[in-house]
Amino acid sequence: MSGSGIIEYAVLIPLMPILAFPVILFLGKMFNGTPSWVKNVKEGGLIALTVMGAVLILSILLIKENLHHGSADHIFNWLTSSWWDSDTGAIQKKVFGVGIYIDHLTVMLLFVASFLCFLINVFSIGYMNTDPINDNRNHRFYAEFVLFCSGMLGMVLADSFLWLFIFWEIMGLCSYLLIGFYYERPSAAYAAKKAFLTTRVGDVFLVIGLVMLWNLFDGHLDYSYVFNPENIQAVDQGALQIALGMMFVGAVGKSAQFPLHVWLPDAMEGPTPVSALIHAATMVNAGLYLVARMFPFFAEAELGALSDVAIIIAIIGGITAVMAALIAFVQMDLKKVLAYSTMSQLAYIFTGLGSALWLANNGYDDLAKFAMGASLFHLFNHAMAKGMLFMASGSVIHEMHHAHHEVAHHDDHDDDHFDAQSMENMGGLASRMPITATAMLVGSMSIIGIPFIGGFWSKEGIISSAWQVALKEPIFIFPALLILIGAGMTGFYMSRMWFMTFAGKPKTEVAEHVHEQTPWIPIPLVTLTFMTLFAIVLAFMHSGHWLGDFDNGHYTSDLVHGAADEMHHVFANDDPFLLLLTYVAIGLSLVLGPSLAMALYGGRLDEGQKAKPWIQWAINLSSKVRRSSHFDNSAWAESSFAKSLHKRLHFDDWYDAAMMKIVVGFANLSALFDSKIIDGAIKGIESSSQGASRKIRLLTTGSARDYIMMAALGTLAIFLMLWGVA
Amino acid sequence: MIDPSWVSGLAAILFTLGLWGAFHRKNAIVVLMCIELMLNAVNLQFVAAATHWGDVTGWVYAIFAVAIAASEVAIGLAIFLSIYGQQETISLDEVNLLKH
Amino acid sequence: MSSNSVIDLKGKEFLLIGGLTVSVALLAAFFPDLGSNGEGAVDWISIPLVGFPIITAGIMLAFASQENRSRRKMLSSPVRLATFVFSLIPLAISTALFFDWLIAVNWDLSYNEYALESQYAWIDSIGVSWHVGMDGLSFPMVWLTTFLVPVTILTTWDEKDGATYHPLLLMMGGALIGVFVSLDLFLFYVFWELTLIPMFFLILKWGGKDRRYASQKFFIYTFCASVIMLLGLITLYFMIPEGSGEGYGTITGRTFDMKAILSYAAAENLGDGVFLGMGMQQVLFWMLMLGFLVKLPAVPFHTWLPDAHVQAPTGGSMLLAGVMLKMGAYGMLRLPVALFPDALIEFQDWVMIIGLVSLVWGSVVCLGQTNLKRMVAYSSVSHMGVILLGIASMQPLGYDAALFMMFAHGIISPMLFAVCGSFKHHYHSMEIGSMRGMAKFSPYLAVYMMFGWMASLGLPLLAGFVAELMIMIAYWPVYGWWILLPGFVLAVTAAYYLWSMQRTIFEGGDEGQPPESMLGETPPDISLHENIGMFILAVFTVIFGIFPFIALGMMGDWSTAFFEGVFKLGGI
Amino acid sequence: MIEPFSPEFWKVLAPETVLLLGLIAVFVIPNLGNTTFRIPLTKIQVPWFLGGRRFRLTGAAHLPGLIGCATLLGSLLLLVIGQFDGSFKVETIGTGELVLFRIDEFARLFEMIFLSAVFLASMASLDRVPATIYEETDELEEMYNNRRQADLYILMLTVAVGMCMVALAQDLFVLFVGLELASLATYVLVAFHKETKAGAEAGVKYFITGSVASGIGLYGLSLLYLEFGSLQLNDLAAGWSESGVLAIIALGLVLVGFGFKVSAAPFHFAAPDAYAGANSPVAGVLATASKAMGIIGLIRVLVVVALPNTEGSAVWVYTLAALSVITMTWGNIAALGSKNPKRMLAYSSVAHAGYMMAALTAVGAWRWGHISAPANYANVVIAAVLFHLVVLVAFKLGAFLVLGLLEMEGGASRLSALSGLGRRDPLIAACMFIFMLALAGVPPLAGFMSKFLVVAGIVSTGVGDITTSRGDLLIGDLHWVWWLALALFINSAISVFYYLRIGVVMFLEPPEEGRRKPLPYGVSIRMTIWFCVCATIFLGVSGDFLIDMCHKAAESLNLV
Repeated sequence: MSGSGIIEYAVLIPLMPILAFPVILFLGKMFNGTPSWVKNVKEGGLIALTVMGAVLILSILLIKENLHHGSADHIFNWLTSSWWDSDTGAIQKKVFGVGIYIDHLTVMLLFVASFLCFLINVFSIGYMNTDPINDNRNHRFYAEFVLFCSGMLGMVLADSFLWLFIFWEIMGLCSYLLIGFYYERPSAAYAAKKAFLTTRVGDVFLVIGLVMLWNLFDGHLDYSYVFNPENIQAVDQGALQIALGMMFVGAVGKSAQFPLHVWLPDAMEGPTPVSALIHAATMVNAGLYLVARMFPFFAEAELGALSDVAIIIAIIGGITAVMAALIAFVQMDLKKVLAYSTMSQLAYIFTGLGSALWLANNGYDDLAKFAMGASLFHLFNHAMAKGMLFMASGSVIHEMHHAHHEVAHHDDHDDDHFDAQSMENMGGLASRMPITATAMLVGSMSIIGIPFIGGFWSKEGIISSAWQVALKEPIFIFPALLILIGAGMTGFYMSRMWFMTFAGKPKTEVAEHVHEQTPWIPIPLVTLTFMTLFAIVLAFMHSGHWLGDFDNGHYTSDLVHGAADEMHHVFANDDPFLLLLTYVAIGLSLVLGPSLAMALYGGRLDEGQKAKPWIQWAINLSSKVRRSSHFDNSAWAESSFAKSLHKRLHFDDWYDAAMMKIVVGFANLSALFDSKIIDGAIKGIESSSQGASRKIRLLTTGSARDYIMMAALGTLAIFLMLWGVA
Repeated sequence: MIDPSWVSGLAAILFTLGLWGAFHRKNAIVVLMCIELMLNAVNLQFVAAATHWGDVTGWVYAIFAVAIAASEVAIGLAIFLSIYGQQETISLDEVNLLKH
Repeated sequence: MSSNSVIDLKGKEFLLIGGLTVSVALLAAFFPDLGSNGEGAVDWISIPLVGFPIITAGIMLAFASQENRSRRKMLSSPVRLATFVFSLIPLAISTALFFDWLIAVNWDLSYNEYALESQYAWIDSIGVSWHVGMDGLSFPMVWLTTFLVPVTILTTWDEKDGATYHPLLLMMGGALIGVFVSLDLFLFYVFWELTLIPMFFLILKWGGKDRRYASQKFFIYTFCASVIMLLGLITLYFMIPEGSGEGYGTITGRTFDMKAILSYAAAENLGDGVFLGMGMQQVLFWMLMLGFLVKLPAVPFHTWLPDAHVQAPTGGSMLLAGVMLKMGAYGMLRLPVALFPDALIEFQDWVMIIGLVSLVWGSVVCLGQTNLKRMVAYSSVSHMGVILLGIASMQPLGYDAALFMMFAHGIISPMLFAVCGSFKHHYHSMEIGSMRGMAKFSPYLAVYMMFGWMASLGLPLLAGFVAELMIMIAYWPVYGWWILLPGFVLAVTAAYYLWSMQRTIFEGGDEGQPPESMLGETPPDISLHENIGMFILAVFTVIFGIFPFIALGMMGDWSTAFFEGVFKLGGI
Repeated sequence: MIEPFSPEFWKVLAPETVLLLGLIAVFVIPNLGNTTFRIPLTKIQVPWFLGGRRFRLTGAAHLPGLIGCATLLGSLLLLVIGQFDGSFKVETIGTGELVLFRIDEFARLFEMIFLSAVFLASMASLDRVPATIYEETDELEEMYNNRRQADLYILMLTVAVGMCMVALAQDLFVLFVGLELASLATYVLVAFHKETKAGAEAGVKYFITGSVASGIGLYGLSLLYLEFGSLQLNDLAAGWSESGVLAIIALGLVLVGFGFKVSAAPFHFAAPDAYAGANSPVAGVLATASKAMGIIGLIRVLVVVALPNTEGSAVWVYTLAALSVITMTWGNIAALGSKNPKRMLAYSSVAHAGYMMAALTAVGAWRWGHISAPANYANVVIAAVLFHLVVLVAFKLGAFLVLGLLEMEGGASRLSALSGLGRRDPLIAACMFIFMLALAGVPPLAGFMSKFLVVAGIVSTGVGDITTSRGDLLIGDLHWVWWLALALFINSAISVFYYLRIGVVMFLEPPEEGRRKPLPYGVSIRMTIWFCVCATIFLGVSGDFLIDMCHKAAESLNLV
């Protein structure tokens, strides 16, 4: 695959934002506070937007060219070194190149990344620039924002695991910077550090995995070499499995999976656009991307040689899916619910990828491609929906803030501790924020997997794939069962979030004064709402097929047949087991979860408040369900399990304790040891030699008689020695 | 004629006595005398050895040694005098301002 | 008669200027003469790179140090300007040599060949000659030194008593270059020790509270180790057979010429036998290594470094960490490894263990530090351990990694120390945790701190990453799962860096919490000079992070040639 | 062979003759006065000139110093010119069978060391004992008058004459007579400040201990005479291999005699006291020239006599090795904590003696045991020792001179006397620091070069030619003297501590109370310090010619 056409300009996609980074930073530093800079350039926001627009256009051009077949382009040799064979004395050149590699996986993620980066940039201009707390620092936000985009796009386009890792780390840096955007808040500074460190733990393993891979593949990390079937089959499969497992740990860290998940909820300390972009839509997908990238290894390796890794991937996914959903049950913070939801949904995709990899490795090629397609499609859907959800939540929070200011201004409310993100302060916003409520509804439905909407198509695929594997490999029943349960749980906590926010009566005075008024914000919400709804078209186009096979997959533009196929496949599968499964899943996610949520949190709006008709039905339904069920969950809410859910199952406490008590304690001990024992030895030598000096000088008594005596003794000693020798 | 070896033996005894006295006695004058004793041992030895070898140089050496001893005494007494004038003692143990 | 100095005070400026003119004239006058080596080519090393900085700095020092305090203050601004300009000359020359602007230099040399080599008779009786030259191992270090000296001068422009401070930096630079270019063991040792003297004064006169202890410790500690090394060198000297000709002693018949010794050793090693035999190789190997390990410094010989760094002035720390530590690594590669490859193979694991211990211990101790500069100093220990791992890996890749680590750390660590220096300078405190939210007051400093810290913890596309990645790659095939320890260090490094940032520039609420040592004043941001200096360092960190091949090409050629020339087939 | 007192004799010994004439001049000229001598039984008054009221010119207080310095300088110049104008050839002076003196490169080199050391000390003393009185006390007046000056330079010149005699002597007794001449003069020099307690006390101790040591040495000589019937070096060397126990006892005794002169442990005890009590230039002479004199003795006795041309003959190697290690360690350890800079320098000079003895051990090892070092290695080692002695004059004496400069304004017996010197007089402080670095052996100073050469010499013997004879080498194949080199280096590493402390005190600490003024000026002492610094740097950077000279000197011993 050699480069020609638009691919030669592909390098501009990561390059433009990275060049914009210093420009925005320095211009911002220079023109900070200048009215025209604030008004006309939006403190750098428009520069970023221009760049991101250019990137989007270029990306779309690139995507268009590579819809059917991928391509690759080598740019330059990053570094060259050599390897010495001690037996032959031959010295072999090892080249680490830089290049672009495009296949369907790239195309999909490239679209997701560039599209969402652009939209969230639009959103940011609305969100960031109207918040007085951000005065004089928005240039920093946009600079870091474009740097992040560069990292994400670069990672997607990179042609080797090495460059994947490099951009991966750049994203990590930006995540750190943006979480710590409000660095003066201790919680933000803490969260930033936590995010970086936790992902760093994963990254260490990723590096080790890469190193092992480098060694296995004779000094190559570029996809074109390592995905070559001959090369894969030539290497030690056991070692390959370990290497891939190591790399997976990196993905666990980046995608916030159990047990390295603790950083993601805290990462919500960052501004909401950051949460939307980095911690929901793009960066956390990097781990998934990495695992998906490993697909050719599994497909080409010896049968069953790598299935252990696939099982581990799926199990980690399953555990996280349920665990995150459980914790999400009790969260009151709007963004934290979404954060746990992100974790949970990413876990779904991991399970799906695990299934795909297992299937690929055990010779079920078609099923594998289906599973892979489903997983990646879910990635797409989730990114769109979750990005939108976060932006919508941002919109809510933003308006809550505004309203709070208004209320506080009018009533001299001296309420500094008002939490604009807590759902306990919201309620009944459906009529006051129609666009946001709509977007959030669609997004939630997509995440829950309400039939025909967005995520439904992909989620079904993941669940069925997992069960497909479970039929062949008993241990897989565990993750498969977990994600099935998780489907219902998703239905509950997403509905809970929506109803608590939008349905019922306003719980605070502030919530009554909320208006949707900030410019720029609705644009991405509307766009993404349509994008989410548009997913059904993609499903009918068999995008799963196209995604599942990175190079040769195809899609159909015949929507009618496609739709028929898809509907048949999902709702009237020939396999009775799968059919049953589908309906169980639908039952759980569509019926059980939402109805429980409605029973607990549903309710009518205030008198006189009227939501848009496409929202009103949900509110009406919820109030009906609530009135009819009289469900009481106070016993459960008081239980110790619920309490430990509030404590996020104590993982954070344990990790903090391990870090502060064991690691830092050990470090303090070491520092003490270093200064007292190692340096103490040196000081001991010094002081003891000073002591010796004093003692030896005491022999110079000052009396000439002693001197003569010593000389006489010396004479005697000389005699003895000479005598002895002679 | 006395066998030179007897003289050598006497010289050795004298020398040892002188050396012992040099670090055993406190009075600087006595120590100086002990040193003279040592030098006298040297003289005896030279004379005896010269006789033994039948060589005149030994006698010349002895005469030179006497000269050395004499100048040593001269200088020694001068130095002792100056310290006596200053500290009113010539006990070697008490002259120990400089030490360590 | 009552004047306290031999020279009349009034004419000193003239003398100063005159002295400088004379030295420049000397430079010009001797250029065609002294400057040409045997083949008639111009000698770009001896005078322009080594002699010029030392001589000009020496003259400036000699005159400036005689002045009383107030006149020194007046002098300091012209002197530091002059120093800065003079320090740019070696930089220009070394840069020009790299880009072939002056003459075409072939850097793709085979083992034990040197570019720009020149040799002059010096102490003939014992076979010492002034023999200088550069290769892919030394040139990056030479460039680094020429680069760091002006940057250091710029960064610490406002250091008190600049009339003597800045010339000392320049002199130090000349001595450091001397270490890297000398191809004669005696000359090497002379420069090796000569570097101690300016550094000693820098710590002693511009240091912190404990400077007395630190300066002496620094000097004695490294001196002790290097005399052992010197004994090894002398022993080696007498083990090379007698010869005659240039570089061979008229009395002893032996030679201190590094090139001759290296080629003799290589011939012996690649032949049937082992140069000097295994037993002797091992002894000499460790004798030489000891000197270099202390300089590096490797645990457990590292404790001089934190003391020296914490007490040293910013400029001293920058040069100390930037170049002086690399002398150890450079020496290792130049001498013990090249001379005694079989001993290295024998002790490969030991070298690895020392490296690993330095790496892990340095980073763990970092986490327990409360002083910013001490922490950075320990991080240097940790990073220097990486170089030992590279050497122990016995792969050109590992050697490239070690070389690049030397180079990258040479750019990054001065920046770290510049940041620490700014803390000291502007906030009068380097205690981590004694302040919060400094980013509010000093955004530039916060940015540079963030940048330097990130570069040091190995963020990709910054110079430090390349070396760390390569070291891991070279390490795995040889030592397998021990790689978890370097991996652990990667995480711990991130931990202490981030934790220290959290407790200095971050947090602090809307008002920020300046340290108590500010006595209630609003902390200022860094000065323009500091800003420019750190900016230059940052730019080069990025340049060499994104385009490592600029430096690595030369290093790679060197390591390839090195492996061809030193190691025997089937030796491992 | 030149007969003594023949015209040829005066010609070849021209430098020494100049010294003698100068000595007489210093005796006579300051005493020239207006006295007349009445011829007995007559009334004729003959002008006699000696004594009485001094002439204005001859009574000038600085005259003795100038005469002394001029004499020393003239003699030194004669030596140097004689050495370098190409006319130099080896001469022996004696009568009949007996050889008294031998004028060779070795002797000439040592004479240069002695004369330059004494010359520099005399130059420095021109200021140290000033010709003009600056404090109105009787005692000082007494001290600085013409007579006192004359005494000083008479003694200085006597020391020089005695030392030259030692350098030239080919008969052990002649050597010893010269040694006594020089020693007796130094005893008086040490006690020169008899008015102060320290001066007189130092004199007493140095005298007593030195006399005992020379008594022991003389007794050793007499035993040697008893054994061999001659004290001619040639005869002793020739007969040594067949000698008996008596010779070995004698050797031990002689070793003590010279050991005191080089201040080897445990015969060094008087040295710190003497250095501390004496004025600094004199202490400098003791630490350089006097030590070199002892080294001549050691070389003559150990290397020339007790090292005949058969293997296994140097019975003294182990003794000397032990002595050297003890000496250097003792000196360094003791100096570590010493708070008196003069005592510190004294201890450091003890350590330096140890270094040189270690080198001599290596020479002995060359003829002892299984070593198969090439024959010319002994010359290399001796050349190293000679080089060390030469450069020691530059930096050791220089260091004492700086202390001398401080003594001009008060004492220099506390470390704090040096404090703040970097501020008070940066040039002198820099000089002192350079001397300290040179003493510590930091390149590129002369001290490094000398230490380097000494170690190289030791190592050369330690390594020998094992590389050519054996393929696979082990550390055990090195001769044990190699470990002396290690000991030497470890010691010199220890020594850095106290040398550096001087630098720290000078540059870091504030000046003492009452010492804030600039240092006294003193042209000549400053010039000598400058000269020493230049020599320290110059000989370090390009000591090639000096190494060659030393090597030639070593070769002229005809060891091989």
